[in-house]
Amino acid sequence: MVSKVNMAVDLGGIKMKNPINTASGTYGFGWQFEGFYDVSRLGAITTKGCAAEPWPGNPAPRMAEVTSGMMNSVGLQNPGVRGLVDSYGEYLQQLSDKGTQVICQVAGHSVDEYVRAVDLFEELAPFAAGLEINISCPNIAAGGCAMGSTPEGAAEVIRAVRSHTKRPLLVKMAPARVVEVAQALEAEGADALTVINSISGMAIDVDTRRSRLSRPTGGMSGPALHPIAVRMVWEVHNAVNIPIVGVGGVMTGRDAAEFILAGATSVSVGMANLVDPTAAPRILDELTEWAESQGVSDINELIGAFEG
Amino acid sequence: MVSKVNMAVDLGGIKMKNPINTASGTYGFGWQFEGFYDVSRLGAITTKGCAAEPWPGNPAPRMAEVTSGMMNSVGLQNPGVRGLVDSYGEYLQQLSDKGTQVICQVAGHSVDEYVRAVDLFEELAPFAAGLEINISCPNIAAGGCAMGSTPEGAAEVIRAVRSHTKRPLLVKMAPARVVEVAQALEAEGADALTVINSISGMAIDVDTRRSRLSRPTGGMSGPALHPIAVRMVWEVHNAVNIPIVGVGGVMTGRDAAEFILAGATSVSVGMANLVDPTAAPRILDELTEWAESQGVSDINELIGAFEG
Amino acid sequence: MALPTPSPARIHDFTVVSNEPVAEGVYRLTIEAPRLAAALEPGQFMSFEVPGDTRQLIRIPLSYSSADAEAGTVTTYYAVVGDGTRRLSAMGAGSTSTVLGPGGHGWRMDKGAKRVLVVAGGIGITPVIAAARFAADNGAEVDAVVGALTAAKICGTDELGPLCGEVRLTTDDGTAGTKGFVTAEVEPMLATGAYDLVLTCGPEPMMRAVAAIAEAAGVTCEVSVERMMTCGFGACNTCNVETVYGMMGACMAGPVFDSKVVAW
Amino acid sequence: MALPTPSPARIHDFTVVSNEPVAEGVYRLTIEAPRLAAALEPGQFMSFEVPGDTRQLIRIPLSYSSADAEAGTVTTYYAVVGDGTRRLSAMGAGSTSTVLGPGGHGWRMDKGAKRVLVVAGGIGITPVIAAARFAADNGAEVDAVVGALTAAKICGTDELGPLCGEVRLTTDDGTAGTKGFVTAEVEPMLATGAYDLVLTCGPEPMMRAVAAIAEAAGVTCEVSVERMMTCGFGACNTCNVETVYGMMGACMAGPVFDSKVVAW
Ligand SMILES: Cc1cc2nc3c(=O)[nH]c(=O)nc-3n(C[C@H](O)[C@H](O)[C@H](O)COP(=O)(O)OP(=O)(O)OC[C@H]3O[C@@H](n4cnc5c(N)ncnc54)[C@H](O)[C@@H]3O)c2cc1C
Ligand SMILES: Cc1cc2nc3c(=O)[nH]c(=O)nc-3n(C[C@H](O)[C@H](O)[C@H](O)COP(=O)(O)OP(=O)(O)OC[C@H]3O[C@@H](n4cnc5c(N)ncnc54)[C@H](O)[C@@H]3O)c2cc1C
Ligand SMILES: Cc1cc2nc3c(=O)[nH]c(=O)nc-3n(C[C@H](O)[C@H](O)[C@H](O)COP(=O)(O)O)c2cc1C
Ligand SMILES: Cc1cc2nc3c(=O)[nH]c(=O)nc-3n(C[C@H](O)[C@H](O)[C@H](O)COP(=O)(O)O)c2cc1C
Ligand code: FES
Ligand code: FES
Repeated sequence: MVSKVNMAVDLGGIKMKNPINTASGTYGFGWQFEGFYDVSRLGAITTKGCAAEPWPGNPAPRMAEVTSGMMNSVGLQNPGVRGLVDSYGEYLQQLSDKGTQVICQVAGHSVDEYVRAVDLFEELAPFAAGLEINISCPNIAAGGCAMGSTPEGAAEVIRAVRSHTKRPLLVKMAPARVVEVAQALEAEGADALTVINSISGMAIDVDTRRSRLSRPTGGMSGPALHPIAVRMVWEVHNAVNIPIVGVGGVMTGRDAAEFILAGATSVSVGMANLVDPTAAPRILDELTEWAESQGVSDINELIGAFEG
Repeated sequence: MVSKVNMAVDLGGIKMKNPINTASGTYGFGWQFEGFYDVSRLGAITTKGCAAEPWPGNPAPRMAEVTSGMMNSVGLQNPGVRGLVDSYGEYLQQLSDKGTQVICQVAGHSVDEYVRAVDLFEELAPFAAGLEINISCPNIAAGGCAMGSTPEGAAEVIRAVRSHTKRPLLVKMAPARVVEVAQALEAEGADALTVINSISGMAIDVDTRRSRLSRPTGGMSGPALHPIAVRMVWEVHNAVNIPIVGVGGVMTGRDAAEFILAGATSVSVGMANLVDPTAAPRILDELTEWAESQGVSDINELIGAFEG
Repeated sequence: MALPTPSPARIHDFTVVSNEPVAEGVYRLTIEAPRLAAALEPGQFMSFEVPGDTRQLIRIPLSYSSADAEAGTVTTYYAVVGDGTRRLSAMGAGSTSTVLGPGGHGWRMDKGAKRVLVVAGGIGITPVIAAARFAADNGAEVDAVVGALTAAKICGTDELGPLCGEVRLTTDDGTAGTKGFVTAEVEPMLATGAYDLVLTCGPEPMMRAVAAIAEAAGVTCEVSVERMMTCGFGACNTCNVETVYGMMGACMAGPVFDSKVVAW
Repeated sequence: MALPTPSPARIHDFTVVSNEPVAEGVYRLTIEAPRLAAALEPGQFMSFEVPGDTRQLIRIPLSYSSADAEAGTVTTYYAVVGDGTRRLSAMGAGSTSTVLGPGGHGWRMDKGAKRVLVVAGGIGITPVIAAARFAADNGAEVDAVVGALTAAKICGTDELGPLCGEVRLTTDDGTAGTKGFVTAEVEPMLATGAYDLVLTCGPEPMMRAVAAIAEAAGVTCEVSVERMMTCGFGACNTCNVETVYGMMGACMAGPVFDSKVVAW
């Protein structure tokens, strides 16, 4: 499908052929979707958060279905940067060669761990078009949300990693104090902000009085949180000048369009990938159709074009 | 229905015959539901937030339906304390005489306005079993969320009103920084905390590029946010010793039971009242049935009985 | 000091009697719901629980054109404009659900009115049919102006016709009746001085224009306004109408208002 | 360094051929989905999109008992345990939806196995039937132990019986077969030394007990584990199984594992 509208966007130095990206943790390392469609149709993919060393993640059960969404407590199970590169590096390099940008997410429990993981990506992952620092996982005890929910904590991490990479640096933000945190991150030199990670929630089995996950809380994803995520993107867009990746409950091209209008340069598909493995390219087609319907020649004209 | 389980609870000095309460703004002033059932079945009702003077609220449209929920931008339209008492005081007194506690919500744009409204309730509303200070409305420019989202702002309001009433003082909390804010409120002498108000969200009509409400953002309610609200109740329960009213997306007795297990003493029914006007007594029956199924003789044994 | 009066709305089970397309994008729905049929007054509305999408919780408010207390049936015309009305249009004869009603305050209608002009724009025809019948039943002579985008979208005139002396059509594209807006007919008709009451429902700009003509002619005009409704019985304040008396709820004080009360 | 291999899962349309209760709370479902039927291997699973509640987005993973590549049909037994399976049970013949599959890694099964014992607990019977057929097709002699809470809940033995030499039943309440758990039969059967492979599916404590007996008897045991699955094709890491090699995904490395690999 050749579109009449230019769909290419620049995400803080990452040149995407279209705005569709994938939410970390809902897209594995990309290859999992090759059986369903040609992943190189997408503008970018964002890989599962990886740390300097492999992490086992949390015990089962790690998923509970909730109204119009789900909760997960995966806890950033990952093969470590070396594991990622060894097992999937070749695939990711090929994907990158086909013009789909590979954004590698970086996990850590402490500032030092983030730095070590970034150093490893620098050393081992030439295919990474950018690094996304995850300071907002609701499912790990140290690091994650605990650091990313205050401007000070968030700034500390990015200050430390910034000097270790020249690649575009994205930050995955928690759904908390987004304006203050975004401004702090911009000040520390973040190139783009990914808004938002899943929202911490709780699902209790009232018969057993226990959590439906192996931990008391989990991260909520899905269409239930879409209006909240759109609002946060708009607030961040009004507060900073760096580009934004909108994430949260995108099931259709119209959901994606809301993010674009609210100020997102790129939109990530998350939970939708898991319930409909062909969601991402469908959403791309729908978004393109919408852009065409808006009478513009370039999707960039629509970024932040919300009229109040 | 006489229950085998004692359902009476003490909400910071407000003696409720059962835990079911109604969320401010979704229950008018109670009388609106008399055509559907005998309102005096409920443990308490919480009336629409009222200010010292009447407020007109925001322009139309004030409602947009979203996935498994709704957004509103009513903006605390209210008849003022005097209007409430003049028009509905007799009804509310009768309801109180029948044993259903009347909690009056208090709105304001500034500390001074909250104080004036509290003074008016003191003077005019003998039927009020308690006052709920709303420092979390997402739909007004001054006051509301703006004050209630930081521990300092929240504390300032409660410090000011506390000395103006001896009645039980509840505070309606915003879904932001709940642990810090709750601790600040407890320190200022709040008797109970209502957790949570609607979550600010955005719904954009992507054809017109405009908000589906008359304002850019609105407050999201409904089952979509239930897991988030339960988590926040649990966090607050772990952080303070004063009782909690759980609010957010309660559609069934099992939803209410989650709040009880997470630490709520009372549970308010909100949006459910609007889509099924008979929801509140149904939820009471279902909650009672659940309590019976749990083999306890007193619902108080189940408050905070979440086992992790 | 009296106790406030709750809405007469109750939850009723209903069964679809018929649900058929009658114009482009418009369906006529007849339901069986005896107690509702007996309780509805012209200009009131009812709110449908439409099954099929559990994510969508809010009922769909619709006016009605006729209620037959004896047969226990209620008829409405509705436009398919979104997912809820699309799902409603898929409910075949025999399907069941619940409907909340009656809601709101109907046509007040001066019982002394002798000649009534009813004016409908688009799907606003629904409560206008009920208004025409109400006026005719009160012994008034009724004429009508019915406007639509295009001929294919005109509906309800078969039900309206017998209640009226004259029914004039207007379409924006001239495919039926006078080309133009309803005002093209309303203006000369009111200029004759023959009418003592105007009852109208349609898009807000249309109603505003009709009301202005009526007011200029010194004729009382009632308008049925539409707002996003959540509860439909006065509990939520989402259906606000700005009036000269301040904010009022469309679901309790309205949906019908005297045009002079509405602060357009 | 090779490229990683994606799951063979694809989205298939299916039509319900039959969907009938066969025991207390248990249904047997046969669907027509030719490409899926041709692709499934014993022990693999498929994930159903069950219509009727748009709030519930996640597919329902089910094993299968038989797949007929010629007829293009797949059969499964499922227990109605919650809202999703309740809605599935309401899908009548002719209903359509989509199913994602095949998923995961099935029974590895040593092709040299001569005498195979299959052990099913409750609804674990589904993949066990497929296992028995697989073993029989490979020329092995197969015996079975089938356990259930009570006689009324036993299902699938009509399909399993013809594949086996002997089928022993156990019920917790003694209403059919031996009173007690499957282990009451498995233990003496394995003690004979006659079996060289055990294939089992059921509640995790049961599988753990069977595996322990098999391991003590020096017999290889494969277990089909259940986890909360979201995607079913390796993208989300929600279906983790702790193994001696670290965390593995039940939907790609499993659901069938060698019992010695699982870190119970
Ligand atoms: C008192 C009253 C009487 C009405 N009578 C009729 C009638 O007789 N015939 C008819 O065709 N339509 C009538 N409407 C409008 C009808 O309610 C909407 O067209 C319908 O709700 C659209 O639902 P949807 O899900 O198909 O559309 P959506 O896609 O949900 O929305 C499309 C548009 O419909 C309107 N709408 C949606 N939800 C509501 C709601 N809860 N309350 C009010 N408006 C809403 C809005 O304008 C919205 O932009 C009436 C509305 C009111 C308030
Ligand atoms: C590989 C695999 C094969 C299975 N094969 C069968 C089978 O052949 N027959 C059969 O009856 N059941 C089988 N199950 C279990 C079946 O998936 C659940 O019973 C079903 O999902 C319940 O859905 P529900 O909506 O009715 O119940 P809910 O009320 O949603 O949940 C009830 C219970 O079902 C289980 N469950 C719910 N959702 C999932 C999910 N997404 N993934 C896994 N488990 C879930 C959980 O234990 C949960 O507590 C299998 C599960 C897996 C993982
Ligand atoms: C199973 C699962 C795993 C996730 N893992 C990660 C992760 O590793 N890193 C991260 O930043 N976000 C993770 N997320 C959050 C998503 O990237 C996304 O921010 C969130 O799900 C909201 O988007 P959605 O509603 O479209 O899914 C995960 C989400 C899910 C459902
Ligand atoms: C139409 C509407 C009006 C509301 N007005 C108020 C209000 O005046 N004061 C307040 O504290 N909360 C107000 N709320 C929020 C509710 O009290 C409640 O906190 C929120 O809706 C979440 O609960 P729910 O999901 O059960 O509706 C309002 C909510 C709705 C839907
Ligand atoms: S729709 Fe709720 S008050 Fe009118
Ligand atoms: S269910 Fe998603 S990885 Fe197994």
